[in-house]
Amino acid sequence: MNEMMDILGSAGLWAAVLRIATPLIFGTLGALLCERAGVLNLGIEGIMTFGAMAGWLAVYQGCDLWTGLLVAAICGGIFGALHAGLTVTLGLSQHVSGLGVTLFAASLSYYLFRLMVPVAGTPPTVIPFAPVHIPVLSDLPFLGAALFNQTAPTWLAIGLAIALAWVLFRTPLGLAIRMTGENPQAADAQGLNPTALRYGAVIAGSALMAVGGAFLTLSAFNSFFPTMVQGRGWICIALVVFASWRPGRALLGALLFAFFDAFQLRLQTVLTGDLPYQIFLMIPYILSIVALAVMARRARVPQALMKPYRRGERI
Amino acid sequence: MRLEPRDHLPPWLALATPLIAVAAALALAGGLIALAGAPVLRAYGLIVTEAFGSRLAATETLTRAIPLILTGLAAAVAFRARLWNIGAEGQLYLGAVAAVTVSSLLIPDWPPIVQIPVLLVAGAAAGMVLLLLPLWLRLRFQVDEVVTTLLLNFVAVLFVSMLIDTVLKDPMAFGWPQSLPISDNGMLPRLVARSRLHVGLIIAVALALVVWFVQARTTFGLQSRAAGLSPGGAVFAGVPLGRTLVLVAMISGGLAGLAGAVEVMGVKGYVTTDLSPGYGYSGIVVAMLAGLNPLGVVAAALFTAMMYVGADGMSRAMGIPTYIADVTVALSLLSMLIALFFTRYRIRR
Amino acid sequence: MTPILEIEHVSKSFGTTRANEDISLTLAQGEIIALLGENGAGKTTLMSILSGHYTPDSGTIRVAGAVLPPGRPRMAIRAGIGMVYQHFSLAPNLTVLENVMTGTESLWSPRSNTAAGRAKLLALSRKFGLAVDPDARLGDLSVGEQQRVEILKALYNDVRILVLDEPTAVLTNIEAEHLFATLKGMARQGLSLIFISHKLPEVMATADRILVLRGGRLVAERRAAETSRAELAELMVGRAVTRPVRDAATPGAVVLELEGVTLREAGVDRLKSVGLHLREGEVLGIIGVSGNGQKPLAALLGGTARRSGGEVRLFGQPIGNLTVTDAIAAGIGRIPEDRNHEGVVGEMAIWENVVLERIGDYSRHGFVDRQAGMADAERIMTEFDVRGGGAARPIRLLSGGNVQKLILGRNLSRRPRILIAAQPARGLDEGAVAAVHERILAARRAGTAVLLISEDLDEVMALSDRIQAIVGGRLSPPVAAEGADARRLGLMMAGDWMEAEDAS
Amino acid sequence: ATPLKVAGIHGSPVENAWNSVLHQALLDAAKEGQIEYVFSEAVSPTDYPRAMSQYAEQGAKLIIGECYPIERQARQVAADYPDTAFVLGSSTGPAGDNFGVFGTWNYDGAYLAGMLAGKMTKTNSVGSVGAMPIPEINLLINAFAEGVKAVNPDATHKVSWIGTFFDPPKAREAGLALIDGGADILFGERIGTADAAKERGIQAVGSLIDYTPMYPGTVFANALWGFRPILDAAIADVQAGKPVGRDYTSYGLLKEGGSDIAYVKGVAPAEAEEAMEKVRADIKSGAFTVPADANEPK
Ligand SMILES: Nc1ncnc2c1ncn2[C@@H]1O[C@H](COP(=O)(O)OP(=O)(O)OP(=O)(O)O)[C@@H](O)[C@H]1O
Ligand SMILES: Nc1ncnc2c1ncn2[C@@H]1O[C@H](COP(=O)(O)OP(=O)(O)OP(=O)(O)O)[C@@H](O)[C@H]1O
Ligand SMILES: [Mg+2]
Ligand SMILES: [Mg+2]
Repeated sequence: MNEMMDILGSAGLWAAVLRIATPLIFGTLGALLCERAGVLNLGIEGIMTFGAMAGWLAVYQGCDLWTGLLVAAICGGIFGALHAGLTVTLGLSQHVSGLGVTLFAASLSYYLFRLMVPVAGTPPTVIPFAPVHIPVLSDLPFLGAALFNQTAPTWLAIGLAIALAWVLFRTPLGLAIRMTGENPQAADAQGLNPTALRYGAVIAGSALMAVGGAFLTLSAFNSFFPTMVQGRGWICIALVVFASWRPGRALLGALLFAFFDAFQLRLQTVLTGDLPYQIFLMIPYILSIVALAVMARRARVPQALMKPYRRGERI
Repeated sequence: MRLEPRDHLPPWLALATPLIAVAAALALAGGLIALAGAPVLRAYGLIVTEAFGSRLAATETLTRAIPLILTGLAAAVAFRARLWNIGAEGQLYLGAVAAVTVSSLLIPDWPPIVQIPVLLVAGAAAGMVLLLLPLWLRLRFQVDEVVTTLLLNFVAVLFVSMLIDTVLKDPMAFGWPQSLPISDNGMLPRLVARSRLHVGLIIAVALALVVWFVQARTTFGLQSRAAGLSPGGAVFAGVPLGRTLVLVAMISGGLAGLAGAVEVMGVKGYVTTDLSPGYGYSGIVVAMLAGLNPLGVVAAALFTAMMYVGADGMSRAMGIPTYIADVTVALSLLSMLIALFFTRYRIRR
Repeated sequence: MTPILEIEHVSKSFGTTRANEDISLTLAQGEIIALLGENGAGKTTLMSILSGHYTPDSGTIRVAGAVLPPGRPRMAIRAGIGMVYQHFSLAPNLTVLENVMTGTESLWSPRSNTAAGRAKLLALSRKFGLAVDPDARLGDLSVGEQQRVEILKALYNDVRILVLDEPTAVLTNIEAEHLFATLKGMARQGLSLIFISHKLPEVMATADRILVLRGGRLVAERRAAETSRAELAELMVGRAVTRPVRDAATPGAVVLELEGVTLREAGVDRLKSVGLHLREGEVLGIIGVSGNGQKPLAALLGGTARRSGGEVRLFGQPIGNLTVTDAIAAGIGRIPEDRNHEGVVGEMAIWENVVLERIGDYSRHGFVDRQAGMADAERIMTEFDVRGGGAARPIRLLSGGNVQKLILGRNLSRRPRILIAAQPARGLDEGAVAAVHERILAARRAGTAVLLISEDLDEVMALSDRIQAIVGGRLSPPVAAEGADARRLGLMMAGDWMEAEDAS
Repeated sequence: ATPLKVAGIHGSPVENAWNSVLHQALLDAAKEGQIEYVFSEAVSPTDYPRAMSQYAEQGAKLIIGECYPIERQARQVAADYPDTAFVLGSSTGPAGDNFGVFGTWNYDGAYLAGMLAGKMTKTNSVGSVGAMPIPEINLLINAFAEGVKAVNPDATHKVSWIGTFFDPPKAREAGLALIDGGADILFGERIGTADAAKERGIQAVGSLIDYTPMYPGTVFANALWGFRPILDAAIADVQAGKPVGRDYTSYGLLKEGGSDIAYVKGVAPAEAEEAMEKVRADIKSGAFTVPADANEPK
């Protein structure tokens, strides 16, 4: 018990929560944006992988870190356009297209990485984002270390959550996106272009996912490894539902998930040998499922999620 | 320009479609092969010979198709009833671990003729259980099963990892996390000597026929299709929705569990956490390529296996990065999906 | 003065179907015109061309003299064309205000001006007498309220021409009367209106001019004051149609009895101590404003809901909870209120829809007897005049009227002892309505006991022997159809018998 | 002599530290003209037996790799191709004439690094980040802990498992968690650990390869593993036509010139370095044997 309190009281835990949450925040916001427009994007795992590779490679080739993130975003957008082409224009099954994009983006990123960086030994590294020192705040006792010792992309992720909430719920564009996800035919009847809106949302959402991937190689770590995304994309898909398709709750969900991860990493070191470590690793997944069971009834799924829309097919 | 559903499919197009798709995929993969500085035409030749050109190649391709047929069927059955089972991967692992548990701990000495069927049933049962949980959550709490089945994949693999670290750990493996082996009596017989091809192929193809027959001809098939297409209409017509979905989940989860049991009994002999290179996920794509038709699943699984094994062998023969195999498979799947679309629609100006 | 709208030589085909052929019409400011025609005549298609949803193959549309670019919904909205679709285009998860404001502001503006939007909506709502709560979630509203939102949405876009596709198909008589009063008010304020309807009385009472479409062509145009129901019906169908009349008959034994039946659903009493009895060879009409318990009543008797109290006697025997299979086995035929979501499975073949609810009869050792199913389906299709292709085609390709005839056929061809018919003629054209009524009366003659649940008073009065009203889950005592008139029934639907009941 | 045709089959991408040791040794041997080297990487266990067969059929004389997840099948393939020599990383023993095995025993170096760490820790607490508790990793982490204890019996040692071989960001988080828990020296069985140490300005120990050039000022010692002695022995056997069906593990030990410690002089107290060098010499001479404990560290 005491050990648990010690862990909860350590600034390192809370700093780790923010750090671990960052790629999840990007990915979840991206998936959320796609789904708000009615498109499930299971390409996320592959898009994050490609973003991790492309962002890192750009920096390795001499770009600065922000350009690296931008390159990742552009690559993510391209895969998003592919997914949108398959699901919005052609109306193919969103599951299958998404899994296809994941397979394609992930394997292509490994292949290109190997062609560009034919290394032996440990992979080359870049100098990653350093924590931003915020005057006064970063120097606060405890809080400074716990909260205000993060790299710029973490702040970007948090800012984006707020921005996305604003866009979705306070602007005409957000309303148009939500309408497209609820009833594309109604959006069409109001003179909006559901196809363009869906393309836009999927491309922008995929760009966010890729930035989440790039965070792994440009901030959380400094080099690229195949398979390093390790299922984080799938977690984001779950977090979107967990968050009932709301950016604010997505932020909370990602932080909660990251909390469990950071907590279990610390708990393991003090509760050695009592429990198999797998139990700790299962906790976040099981909690997500439990949370879903508790919240699902209240959640308002976008009504047109996974439903293709094509003008001129019967009203 | 707009898309218009076709009234009928000209026969030439039905034949040309897969060919065009494969050609497109190969052309794109060719670009990537050229990027690696390798001769593209020779690579194409190698893909074919490495997939079918020798006894080794052909048996390997068929061996790889076996789990894909089973997970493909699992997805096809579920999707047809609009039960979005994305959890075949986890079900596969539980099926494998169930077969191993029963064989190594309970009935290692039973003769093959009894033991093998028991293990297959155990594997299927384990897969069923794992799909019934999300189905229950859906029926009881309206929880979307896409997400729960996806998440349970991770839980299942961690659970397996825990088992093979503890009660199922093979003491002869020097602490390496792997399960006790299936007893020799529980291993599926080989079909071809000096190869990995095993009886699982016959089981998988036979099951594809059975599933096709059940879906196309039985009252249950009709009811489950109605349940998937229109829950409201099905309930009004007296289709027991819950029971039908439970049965569908049992068949789907069972097939995925069976895939794990067959893989472990036919190829590997024991369970590790890297038993499956994503067979559960590939199964979904296989099922969609097949248009959810159980017989088509066999063809789609063979196609996928062929592309993978061929490209993988090619990469080794030419010394280009192995990852080209996955890229080629992904490209084939994407272009096949697009091609199949154009068998149903045409472009009108 | 140039007309506000001119449609000139518009044609449109889908594959081989000529949905619209060389249609020309004009609309003056402040005028109301009605479009009339059988199911599939091309009315919705023409209006969808007007709203830019479909692109015509040829022809032009002018609004106030200016040519409207084809296939551009946004341009149509700018030109002042507002469309209220038959199946509403609204989002249930969004609020009323959000539904109305979608697409009305520049997409790139950094902030939605909801305050101004709310003010404008409320002003419109006052001006035209269409009360709504801007912050209500749309999905929580009744159908009538949703329709008001649809109309307000069109008005919000500053419409000059308002098009309504079968606006009353889902409304009660009272709601419909209110709607038409509002529409007339709008016309007086200078709005031009086009509406589509199958209901001749309301067409004649509301429209200035009536246009009749048949097989994609405009076949006639009449001033409302100078035509008659019979003429319109004949113009639509191309031959004379008359609705059948009920002849006197003596009902037989009681086949179904409900006593003190209650039904609780999600904590709400949907049926409260309901009592009724039904005899062989009679039609019992249940009238009421939708949402007063019709659905649970039909579901209870059709086997898809369970009662929470009371007694049900079938052919004199008390019974437990009915399942669908029990109900069908006992000879209960069922016509659901929502034919598209309950009556049929759209993607399945016609024959499969015929066998689905009697799967036991078509099963041999668990296998479906396809041959028998096809044969029966084809027999029903000939016998009940279901048009639209072979029994192996998906049923979604049939028009609403033909779907309804098929549903009737699959029930009546087995000579059910009881028929539960919920809104059997809703949304059907005049010819189809006549056909459906004819079948129901024929079943009555053959001794079937019919429970007719309907919001259409004309229909109920024409078909029923006795009538009960359902209000707030309670059933009024029955009245004989002979003594009933619209006023009396209206009072019953308002629940006036309850006071008497409470007093006694 | 004509160069020997050797194929490497790597279960992970060759960046993985363990595979990189094999890969680098093979590349070096190829550069020296001893062998002709082809390889595939990230070969899944499902594909591994096929890769073995394919290289055997393509005429490779010696196949180097790992068979931990497919011990049974690997031996079956070897039996099918008696003319090809297989020398694979394995948890079990050799089989037949053409199937040799080796383990990864760089725990000598880990013990020695532990001796330095034990004298350096100020918090009296050190930590290790591991993938999962498998024997070779257990050996390594236990040896490190033993080395610490040998010079500082009061020091505590904690382990954090990340549950996967491939998640450097997670290894980094695990390292930070250990530091938060009080550790001031980290033993990094996984890539990513040293990044945590670097971030918090503490010292770290690397494993398998020399991390010091990549983390100057952070990684002060490395428990190196040399694959070259094993490879050379296997090549020599094949060239000489001798059966390779034996255990090559011991070639990887310090005594044989395989494992060793590489450290930055002057970081640890001089007397600690002195004591360590003495033990190092004793191990070489055989006077001292590092305790080999493959049980899960507690
Ligand atoms: N999207 C479409 N694709 C193919 N055919 C169509 C489509 N929409 C309409 N049609 C065809 O056009 C004809 C006219 O249909 P429309 O919906 O305009 O009829 P309607 O007069 O509105 O009928 P109802 O009274 O049933 O609403 C139909 O017979 C149908 O075959
Ligand atoms: N997918 C389709 N392709 C071609 N024609 C269609 C299609 N769907 C419907 N139709 C045709 O469109 C016409 C109108 O159909 P619709 O479903 O609107 O009937 P309806 O009578 O309006 O039904 P309801 O009003 O109850 O919805 C019918 O003639 C039908 O044959
Ligand atoms: Mg219509
Ligand atoms: Mg209609």
